[in-house]
Amino acid sequence: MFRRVLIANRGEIAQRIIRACRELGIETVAVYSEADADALYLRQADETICIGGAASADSYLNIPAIIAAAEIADVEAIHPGYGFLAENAHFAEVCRSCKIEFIGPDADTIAAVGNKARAREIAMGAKVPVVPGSDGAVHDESSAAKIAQEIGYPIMIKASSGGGGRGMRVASNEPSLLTGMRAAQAEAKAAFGDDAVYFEKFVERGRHIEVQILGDRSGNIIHLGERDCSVQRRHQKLIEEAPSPSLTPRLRDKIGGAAVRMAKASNYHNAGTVEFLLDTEGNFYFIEVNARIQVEHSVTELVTGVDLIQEQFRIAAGEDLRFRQKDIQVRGHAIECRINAEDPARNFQPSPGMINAFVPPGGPGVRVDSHCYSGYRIPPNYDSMIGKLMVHRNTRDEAIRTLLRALDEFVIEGPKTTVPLQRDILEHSDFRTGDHDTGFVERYFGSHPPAVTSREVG
Amino acid sequence: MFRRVLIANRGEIAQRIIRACRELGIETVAVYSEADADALYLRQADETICIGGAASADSYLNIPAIIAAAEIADVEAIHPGYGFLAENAHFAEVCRSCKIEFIGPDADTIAAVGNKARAREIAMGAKVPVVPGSDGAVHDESSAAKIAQEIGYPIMIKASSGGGGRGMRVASNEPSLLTGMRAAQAEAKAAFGDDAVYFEKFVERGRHIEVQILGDRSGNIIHLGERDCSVQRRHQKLIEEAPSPSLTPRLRDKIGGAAVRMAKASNYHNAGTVEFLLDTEGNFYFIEVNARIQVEHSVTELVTGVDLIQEQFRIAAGEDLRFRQKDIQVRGHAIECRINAEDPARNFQPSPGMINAFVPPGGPGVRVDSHCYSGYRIPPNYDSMIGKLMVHRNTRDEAIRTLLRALDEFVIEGPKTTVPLQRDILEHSDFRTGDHDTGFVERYFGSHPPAVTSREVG
Amino acid sequence: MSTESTPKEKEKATEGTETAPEGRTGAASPLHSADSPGSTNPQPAAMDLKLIRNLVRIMERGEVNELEIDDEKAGLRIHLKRGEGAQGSGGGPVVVMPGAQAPLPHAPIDIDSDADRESRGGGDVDGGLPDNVVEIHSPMVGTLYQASSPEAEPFVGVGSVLEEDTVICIIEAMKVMNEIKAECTGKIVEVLVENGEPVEYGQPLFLVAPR
Amino acid sequence: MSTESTPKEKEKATEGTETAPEGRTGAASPLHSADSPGSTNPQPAAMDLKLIRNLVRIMERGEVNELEIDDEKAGLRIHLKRGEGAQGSGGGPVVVMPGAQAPLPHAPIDIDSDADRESRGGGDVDGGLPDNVVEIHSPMVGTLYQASSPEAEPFVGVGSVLEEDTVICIIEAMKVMNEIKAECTGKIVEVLVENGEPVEYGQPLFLVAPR
Repeated sequence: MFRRVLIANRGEIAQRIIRACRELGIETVAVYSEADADALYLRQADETICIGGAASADSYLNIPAIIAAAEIADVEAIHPGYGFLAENAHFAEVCRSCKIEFIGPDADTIAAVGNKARAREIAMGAKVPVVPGSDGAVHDESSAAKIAQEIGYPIMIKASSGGGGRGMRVASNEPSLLTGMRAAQAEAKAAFGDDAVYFEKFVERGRHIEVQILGDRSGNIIHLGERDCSVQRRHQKLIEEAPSPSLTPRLRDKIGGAAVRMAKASNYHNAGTVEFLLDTEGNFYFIEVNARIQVEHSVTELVTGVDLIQEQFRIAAGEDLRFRQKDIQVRGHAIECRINAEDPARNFQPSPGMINAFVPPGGPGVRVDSHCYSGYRIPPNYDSMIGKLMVHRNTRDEAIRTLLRALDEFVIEGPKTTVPLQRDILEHSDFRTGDHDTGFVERYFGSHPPAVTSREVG
Repeated sequence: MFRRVLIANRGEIAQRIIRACRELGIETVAVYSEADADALYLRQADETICIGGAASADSYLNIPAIIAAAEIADVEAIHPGYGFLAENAHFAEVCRSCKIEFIGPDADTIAAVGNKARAREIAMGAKVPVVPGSDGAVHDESSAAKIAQEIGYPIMIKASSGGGGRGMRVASNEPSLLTGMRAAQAEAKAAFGDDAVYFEKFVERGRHIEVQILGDRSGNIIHLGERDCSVQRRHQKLIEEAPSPSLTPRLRDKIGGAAVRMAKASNYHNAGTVEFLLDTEGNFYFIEVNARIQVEHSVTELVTGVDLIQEQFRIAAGEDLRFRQKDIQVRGHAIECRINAEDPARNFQPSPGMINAFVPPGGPGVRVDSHCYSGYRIPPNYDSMIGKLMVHRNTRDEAIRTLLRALDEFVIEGPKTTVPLQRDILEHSDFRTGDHDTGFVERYFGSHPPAVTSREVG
Repeated sequence: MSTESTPKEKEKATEGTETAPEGRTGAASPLHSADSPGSTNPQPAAMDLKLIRNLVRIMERGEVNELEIDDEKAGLRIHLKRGEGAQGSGGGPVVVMPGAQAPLPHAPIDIDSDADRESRGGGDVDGGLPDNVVEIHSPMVGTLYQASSPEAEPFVGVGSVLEEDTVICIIEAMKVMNEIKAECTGKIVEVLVENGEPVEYGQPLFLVAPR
Repeated sequence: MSTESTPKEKEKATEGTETAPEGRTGAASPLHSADSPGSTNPQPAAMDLKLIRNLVRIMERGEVNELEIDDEKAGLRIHLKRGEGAQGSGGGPVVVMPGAQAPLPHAPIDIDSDADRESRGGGDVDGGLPDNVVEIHSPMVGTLYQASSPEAEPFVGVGSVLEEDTVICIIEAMKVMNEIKAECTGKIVEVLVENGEPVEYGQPLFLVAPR
């Protein structure tokens, strides 16, 4: 096992990694920007090094500064957390060229799964279902109808050079396909100077299901069940749970197996997530691989009893997996609320600044991962998540009840937070029955219309 | 289920009960003394009623005030928590005469198990082993040796009218028996005006093992495994864990069965604890029944997944147990540290007053039950426990590691606390190996000699 | 459990504290009023429900029919209306509470106890006591009666002159009727409680101008 | 990572900041000094270990052999002794820390970064800057060299006169040697770092009396 590692991140996940290291007996070197100099979690590190100014580019995204810190602190490995450099293949490469272990998959794997087209190819090669679509761009209207027929309506028309929702249309039959195609082509031409469009099946009322996987360097790969992250606003997850209320045991095995095949085909090791879109008929489609630990990893920890961050270190240190697939048992139900310093009433605008009072809930079934405390000043430079409130109970209904009382207990005085919104979501009948999809939040709680697709969900 | 209940307690356990009620959908009426008017947990109650001044006798022990509050608030039941009126048979009687359900066993049961001689009789009748001893007082020296021989050395000589360690001697052979008996008789005569003494087996290096039981009104009784509370200072528990590191599965079943027999023989219903002393040869002896929920109930919650406070309400409302013995599975290992506002360096003198900063630990495996927060003033009127820090991990070793890192994270600025002592205890090799007994704390950490016996452990 | 007014209350009706209207006798004890009816989405948090209950109680007691609070600091707007006509306790208040926010832990937790404490301490609070007026507090929890029997006259009322041993009310606790004495001298300027009302320890019962 | 002195330091040895003694070159980087050896029971908490490490580092740098701190406010007593004779880094400090206590979350967390911040802000701190003296801070993380090669003379030393573009040191980061320029004018009054020392972003390197 490593003697000493550097944590190239901040906030909640930096604290989470320090906790894992302390329990494993690994010394920690925490790097920080000037904006985070007061953060309480830095006290738990064995060493702290200021690496730059508040702007992420000057500090947490500053590869030379982080590597220099790793070198002068003489660490054996770097944990990138999530965000920042976590899925930066170049950074992983630099680490290894400096003989510092990068806690994550190989740079090649990161690069391969980070490329959408390449990832789709790998998935198809591994017999992992992908969203059905046209084989490249569709040019003439005569073949369009035939292709659409093969894929099956409704059809999503997308600009080949597109992004941000522009050049997108949904068509539910042939007349609207042709109209939509012309409109999309015109819009794409105007926006991107390229009128090429392609077709994809539009998954209606899709659910976001992701599978946690762990793989070692010997090629053993297991999955730790799924998480349901269908409660999203603009592709930002708000609530995550495990297990998913919409999977049968058979479907669970099937989707878990697909995730393992995808990971194997990507030569994956360490912790990762394979994301799927699940339609109302129980079909699932590969979306993407997240080649890192995720914010919501903790709900999997709660239901499986596996400490994923500790396992990341064990794997990176060359140990074989300590579990086989049959050792992984999902027990009870876990739900996580992301507590963000945002004002849901004002289009979720960030609400940084001084937290005058911060009293986290406690008691049975409650886990709080947060780097905040009374008197902490949320810097305006980074993302607005100030903590994760999680519950673990025997049943989904009990978990919801515990989560509601925990949200009611949570005192956060100063910034506006997502707590009242989370409460409303948990009390919504669609959430209660588990009958919600990725459009749920925007449908009932958003001031903005639901996004046209969930393909780009991160 | 009850619609509305009153909580006749304060602090951590009042908050714990409010949490259970909120999750069950029961309305809560919290009574409070003037000293607790600012307590944050009162906000979570549906109604609060001030019942008197700071002194316990004027408020939390003031039966007329509590009953009057229950009547004007029109509650259906009263939860007494632990301490205060929890094992007061008269209070239980008054509640029932006022047609208010008392959350606990019947007054008769409370009275019976609360009487040491009566409880010992019940235990013997139920074939539950008690500490071997003389059949009443031993008067002449000639029979003394014979009786001692039957019981087996070492022998504890105790004054029949004794208490507080006076008139107590330990004898390891016949000569010291006779010397000790004379000395004890003289001491007892001087102290209590009665020179009668009796013999009891002296249990060396005994461990405090207690079994959690649950019984319904239909007579179904189960146990939820044991807790090991051998880390004590002057009969005050400091650290509790489940399961005990010193029980084999066979012994666990045996001691659990004894606890269930004891509860059945006492006509017990609701939650309770049967306490035993375990010697180094695997013999266990009944000490007493605690006819209430205990501080350390939560470690059992962690390893069994059963919410004991919620079950108390279900049982009191007349529901049958939802579990059979075979449904109770102990998973992983849980340890609790009692965080007291006391100064271990100054003979554990209470350290009340303002908490300038209170940042509880969080993260995987950690549960904190505390009513405190930054800016809370600990009133000097009540006991010094300000919270319970608990961990639940797959193994005892992992639990200790998590607990150590959680203790290191815990920021409590203002009062002195037991946190540094708990840390030292957890790092002691005897605790690490599980080779500690009830004399452990005083042997290594006490400024005072270990108590002569552990019989009165509460 | 207090009559202190909350910030910026605009009481649109006249006050009347003398006797309880007949129609309200059978109503549930204010101490256990049910969840605030008619609350709109987003739901106010539990602590806000408590505030609402207390406000409704103050309105009931004062026969206030409409109340608006706009507390900018707390980000809190409340608008309550009580039933038109003669239904007594039947009217449903309307609650609008956007952006409701948890109060500071250092700040008063309980609108009741806080008001009590502040007024007891003689602090210059909003709606605080006039000079030269003292409060008589309840020495116990129980149900307060203003007269020795339903038919009898109240022991005291506004204008009554008190001696130390003047009986001012009876508080019933556990079926025992406890005569409460003034323990001060002066003249009653306001009766803060109603006949049959539950009172808690330390709750102000009467305002007295000392002699 | 600072040379600011901690409260009530009694430095019983003379200072010497010019060059590192030969015997210390092979020692572990101060940034990753291992757990404080010889700590007695009760064990200081982890955050105190860090304080100790930093103190030891300050002592190492200044060749201080003994240090006592008695911070009554923090309930902290520390006594450190470094190895007698010429062993360099071999001496084990003695730590006595009864009643060690967690610092306030509002209070500075990191002895290093705090000292940096305070001195950067020009605040009047304990051991703060004399009037008319400014600090030159490190613009990056890395290893500082005072000369262009092990044989060469240091770029600058006490008394050196600086122009804006005077090279004052080299900081190596990721095998790249970065020449650091003064970016101010004046005369060096103190060198705060040693040759080969790791420095963090914002760490004070030199004290300069501006022209």
